[in-house]
Amino acid sequence: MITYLEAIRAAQAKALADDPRVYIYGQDVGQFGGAFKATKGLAKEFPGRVLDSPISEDAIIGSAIGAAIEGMRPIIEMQFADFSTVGFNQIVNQAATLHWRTQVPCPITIRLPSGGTAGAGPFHSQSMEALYAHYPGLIVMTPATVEDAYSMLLEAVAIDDPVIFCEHKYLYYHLKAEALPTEAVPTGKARIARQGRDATIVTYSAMLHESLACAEELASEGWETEVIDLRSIKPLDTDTVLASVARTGRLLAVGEAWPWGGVTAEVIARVATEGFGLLDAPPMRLNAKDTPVPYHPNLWGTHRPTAKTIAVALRRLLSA
Amino acid sequence: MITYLEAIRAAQAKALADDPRVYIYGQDVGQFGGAFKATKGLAKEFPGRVLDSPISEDAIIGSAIGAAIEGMRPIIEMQFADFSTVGFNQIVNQAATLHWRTQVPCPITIRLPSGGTAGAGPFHSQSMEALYAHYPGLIVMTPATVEDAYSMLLEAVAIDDPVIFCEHKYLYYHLKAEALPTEAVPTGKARIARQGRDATIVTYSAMLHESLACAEELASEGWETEVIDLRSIKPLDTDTVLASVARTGRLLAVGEAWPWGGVTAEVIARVATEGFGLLDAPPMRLNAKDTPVPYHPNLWGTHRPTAKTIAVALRRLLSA
Amino acid sequence: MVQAAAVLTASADIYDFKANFLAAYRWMLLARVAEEKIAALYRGGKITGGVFLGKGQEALSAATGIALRKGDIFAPLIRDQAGRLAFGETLLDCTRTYMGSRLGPMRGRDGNVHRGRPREGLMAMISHLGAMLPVVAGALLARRFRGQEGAVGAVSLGDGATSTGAFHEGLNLAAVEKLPLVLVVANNQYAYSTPTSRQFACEDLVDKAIGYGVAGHSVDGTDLGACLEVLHRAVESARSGGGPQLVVASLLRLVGHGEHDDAGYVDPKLRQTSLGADCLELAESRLLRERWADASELQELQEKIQQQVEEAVATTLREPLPDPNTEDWCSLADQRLCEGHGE
Amino acid sequence: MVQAAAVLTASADIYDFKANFLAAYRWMLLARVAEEKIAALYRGGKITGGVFLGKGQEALSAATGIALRKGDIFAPLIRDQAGRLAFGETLLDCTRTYMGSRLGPMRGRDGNVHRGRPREGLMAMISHLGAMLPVVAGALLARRFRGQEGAVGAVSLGDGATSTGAFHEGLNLAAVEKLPLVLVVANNQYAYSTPTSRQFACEDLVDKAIGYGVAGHSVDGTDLGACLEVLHRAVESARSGGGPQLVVASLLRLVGHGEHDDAGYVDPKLRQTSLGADCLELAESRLLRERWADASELQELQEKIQQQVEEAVATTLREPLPDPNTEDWCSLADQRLCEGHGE
Ligand SMILES: Cc1ncc(C[n+]2csc(CCOP(=O)(O)OP(=O)(O)O)c2C)c(N)n1
Ligand SMILES: Cc1ncc(C[n+]2csc(CCOP(=O)(O)OP(=O)(O)O)c2C)c(N)n1
Ligand SMILES: [Mg+2]
Ligand SMILES: [Mg+2]
Repeated sequence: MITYLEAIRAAQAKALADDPRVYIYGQDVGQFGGAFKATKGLAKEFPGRVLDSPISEDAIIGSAIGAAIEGMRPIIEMQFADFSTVGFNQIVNQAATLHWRTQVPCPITIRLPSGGTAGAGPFHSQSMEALYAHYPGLIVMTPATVEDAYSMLLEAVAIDDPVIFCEHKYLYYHLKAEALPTEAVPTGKARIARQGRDATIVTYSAMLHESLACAEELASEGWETEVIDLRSIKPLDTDTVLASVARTGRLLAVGEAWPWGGVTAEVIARVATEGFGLLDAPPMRLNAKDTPVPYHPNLWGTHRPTAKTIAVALRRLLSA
Repeated sequence: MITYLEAIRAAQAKALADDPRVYIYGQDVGQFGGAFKATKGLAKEFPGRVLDSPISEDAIIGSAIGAAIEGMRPIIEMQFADFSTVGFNQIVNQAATLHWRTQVPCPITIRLPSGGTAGAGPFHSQSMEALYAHYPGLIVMTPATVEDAYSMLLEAVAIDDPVIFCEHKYLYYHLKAEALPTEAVPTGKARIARQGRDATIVTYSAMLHESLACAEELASEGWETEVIDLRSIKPLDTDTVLASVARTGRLLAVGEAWPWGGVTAEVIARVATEGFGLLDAPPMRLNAKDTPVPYHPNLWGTHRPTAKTIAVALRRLLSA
Repeated sequence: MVQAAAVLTASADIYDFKANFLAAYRWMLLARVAEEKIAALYRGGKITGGVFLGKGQEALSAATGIALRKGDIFAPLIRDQAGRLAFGETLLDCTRTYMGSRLGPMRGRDGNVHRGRPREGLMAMISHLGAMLPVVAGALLARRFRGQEGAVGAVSLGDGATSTGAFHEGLNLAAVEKLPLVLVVANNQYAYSTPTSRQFACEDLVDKAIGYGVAGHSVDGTDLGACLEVLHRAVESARSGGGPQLVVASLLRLVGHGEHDDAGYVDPKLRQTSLGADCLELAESRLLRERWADASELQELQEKIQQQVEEAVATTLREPLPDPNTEDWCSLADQRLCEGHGE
Repeated sequence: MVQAAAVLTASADIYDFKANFLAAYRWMLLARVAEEKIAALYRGGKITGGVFLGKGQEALSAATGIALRKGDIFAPLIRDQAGRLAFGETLLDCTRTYMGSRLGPMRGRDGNVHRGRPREGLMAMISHLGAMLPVVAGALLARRFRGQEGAVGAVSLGDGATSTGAFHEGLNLAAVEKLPLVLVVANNQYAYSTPTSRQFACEDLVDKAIGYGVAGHSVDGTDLGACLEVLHRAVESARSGGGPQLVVASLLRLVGHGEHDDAGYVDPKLRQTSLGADCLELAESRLLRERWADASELQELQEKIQQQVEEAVATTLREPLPDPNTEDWCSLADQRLCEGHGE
């Protein structure tokens, strides 16, 4: 069995082995192997190519951009997604605009350990995918499975554009697979994680598993829910979503991030504008509450969507 | 006649005069009066309360938060909205979470000279309202008129929460009014800028005027378009939008920012989820293109929506 | 840049050194005992989330808290249990925040070291390193606006945090405004696993002072006496208009970065140097050597403190946890402006 | 920290000082004439957006460009017309970017000083001050990864930009990695309207060097000879493994912040000091004094350069402007991944 976290480590090991242009840079990623051990052993295995950085997110990302200009393919680890706010300017104004302005590609991968875990609190739990998706020039990946964690990270390194790789900390240890995948769905294609005819849940990352659990529960009552894993939220595979809604006529978008302008808003806006006629009922969305992510599990459990709250929404949708 | 820019200056003068807790801090805001002269003469009129800052957006905003904790009501000028990315962390993680975490209010106003003007290019043209609206704990104002520039800025200073005040540079000189308003619509309430029965355009800031021009043009063909000025995008006055769509059955959301997760996505998501039955046709949205804001007027004119392109969309909506 | 040693006697008459030393020792011991209890609760699964301890840094932290007075401002960091107590934070604020009590200052919304009472001058750190420095600068600016001179603001940072842009912008702003700010850098030789050789290239962090035009002080962070002297002097020169003061203390953290971490990366040789000394043991032996206390008194103190800690924990354990149903789920102070669409 | 004067002779034999002086003078003159033309076009409404000139800073800028060689990296800022030319940027890249020619390096997508050819070592600045410093550091890191030692990266900044977190994080990172980076700070006493007294509190910006563990150099930015010496030495010590070099030049900008600005805020007394001298005039009189050129040669040069500038502008004016219909409107290098929903 291999975990989501091990898959991320394995992908980085393969990227380093396959491509001399790849290096890893970030806080404590070297000998220590990273705060989550996502780079464990890599500094030893690839001497001089896995470097500890100072606590300087702006410079970490700025330097990766400079290295990319020179033809390298850096993988940057932010210790937590939440700290990428400090490197925000380099990401959205330097990395995201480089190719458009100068025709020089910016193949950097920025790994963001994202999402909530029990007791992590307001500054170690954030889901920042929507922020980065709003800016032109960035690819935003949100893998929900061990297989995608591996193959999408490899693809992130191969892509000639800056990729924001939102890996979910909750899945690091919880999620296991038999083996690493040998082939992969290309970036930009969503995956139908579960087929169904009665309603479509569109989601991504950790919420995929809450959604699947919810679909399972309602299946016992005879409801067949289709669950779509977006995989990457930019590009966002509108076609697959529309095709599913065409089959089910009902849409529930679920995300762990904040509501305003999040993935669920974009998904519903696209379906409403491009597939209005396909909807047999008002689309619905479910997100985290519009407050910082609370520290205590009692609050955190209510702050983000769960299989239970998704089921409540889905029942409303099905009876609409 | 008083311009949008003069209204912003007048509001700051009044805030300084009325409330000793108010001070202004930012680059070149002192004796020089600011890059756009929005604080012209205020340093002289209010000695010691209008201070030039170093080029340190993180510290500028961080210091404002500290002063707010001590009971002050700082007005911060970013020289351009685009540079607020450097102070992003203090805004979204410190200012936005302070009250929720500690019960101490954070009454700071951050003025963001926003939006595109001819020849300003990728880093002096950005519309960042959606970024800030995504984070819990912030109020985001987007005044579109001289009256609102004045009264909303005064309200921003009075509100006990951090306010991101997106003032549009294109309106600074173009927009004029007879006099400053004596009363104001409260924050959180949208305004029906033009009444109509055939379709609803929901917009804000500079795009209000493009939308009104478009409505005027189509009026000559007998189409009556209702145009809603959101005024603040967070809170966003969903009720007023829904009430209008209930009358017209048709919705076009227009914004100058990038499409993914922008104001238009949020507006359409809200109407689709909460007012689905009110729609007689698929809602539409129109935004800037998903690239950085181009420098040359030839490109810039096509990058953002204009009365012409809005009219094209509106005609499609009306014939749908 | 003044060396601590040079002034041990020089300023010993300014205030009652012995009394301060004794008081500081008590706070250090209380912090040490409290943190050991917190660690035990963590291992017992009674605490969710991270636990970050200040073992080995109590002398510097306590000296910082003691050098400040009521009305001053303090922005502690993750290794400041001792300084928090010395500044006036109650033990209950600590246990309640770690255990998520609804009655704590953070009400279960934030946890562990992310606590404070900003209106009482105790800033509640956000995680982003360096970010509290400009906040304290701004608070001091506010005091100046209101003509309330005489207050000092102290900010704790680690060696790693000196690499942040926030450190630079904040210290520079404080220097330009000549604010009464004392920046206390605990150079414990590592930032999480990262040694200072990967963090900065200057000979000594205190060399940064001149580049900001602020005063610099170096001190042995394992020596409580030296810490008391240097912090006292730094705080008083800030208070008397000397502008920002950069204090750099050398020491080692004697625990992991957090309780999840075994600190296996720390060079064993370093532990053998004077940096690896336990400031609490050193303080205790000095107390005995100077006959400021005898063994039985210390024994008594130890027991009193043990009891105090047990009581705080027991109290906290009886208290209500946060309840999602009574939460307002609103981020704003002005509740009229809250909206809940799409949740 | 070494004073320029001290070495004028010392290193004069390392290279042909006279030849360099003459070459630099030509670039300075070309930059001055070109910028005057750009300013005229701006006043004539032929340029949309801002125009930012380097008048008074040509000596420092040219010296930076000349000290670099092919294969080096240069991140110029808004006052570096002379340095860009000396580094190898063509005059057409300038005129085309200012006038938005589709044939220019930025193709009308970005304008004025926001131009470059990164793959040729000339970085295209973004507006955010300080942001190019870590980028150059990373580019040098890449050279090291590929075993391409011997290249130097130079970064231009102003006094105001030293207050940015990016400056701090970038210089610190370069110092930790001991990169061959030369940071050239043009202290022209103002950041837009803000005097240095509101920007920093250190006596001299070069005092920052020690705090980063890098070499520091001061130079009179109005003296071309001194600039050539100091930049040559800084670049060569970086090239030979000396790690980052901080060069701080004192001067005044002799124009507004941009052409929209009359610089009324500049202290007239300051203009009377040696800081207010025109580096181009000083260089010219030295040329004549040293008999490295005579009046008629300079006259001839002036005319040739005038003509060169007129030709570049004339060529550019004949070129196509960007066409929205032929634009791909895609931000990505990998066009397959572009999407256009909601536009
Ligand atoms: C901006 C930012 N980046 C990364 C982190 C993650 N982080 C938390 S503590 C830490 C190490 C801090 O080291 P130091 O400043 O020396 O303090 P110490 O832990 O040694 O007391 C890091 C990298 C953070 N909190 N903030
Ligand atoms: C991060 C950031 N904040 C603000 C600005 C706006 N701005 C552009 S130039 C300038 C002044 C720069 O002064 P200095 O660094 O001394 O360079 P100089 O113009 O004097 O050559 C400012 C504030 C910016 N470009 N970037
Ligand atoms: Mg440390
Ligand atoms: Mg300057």
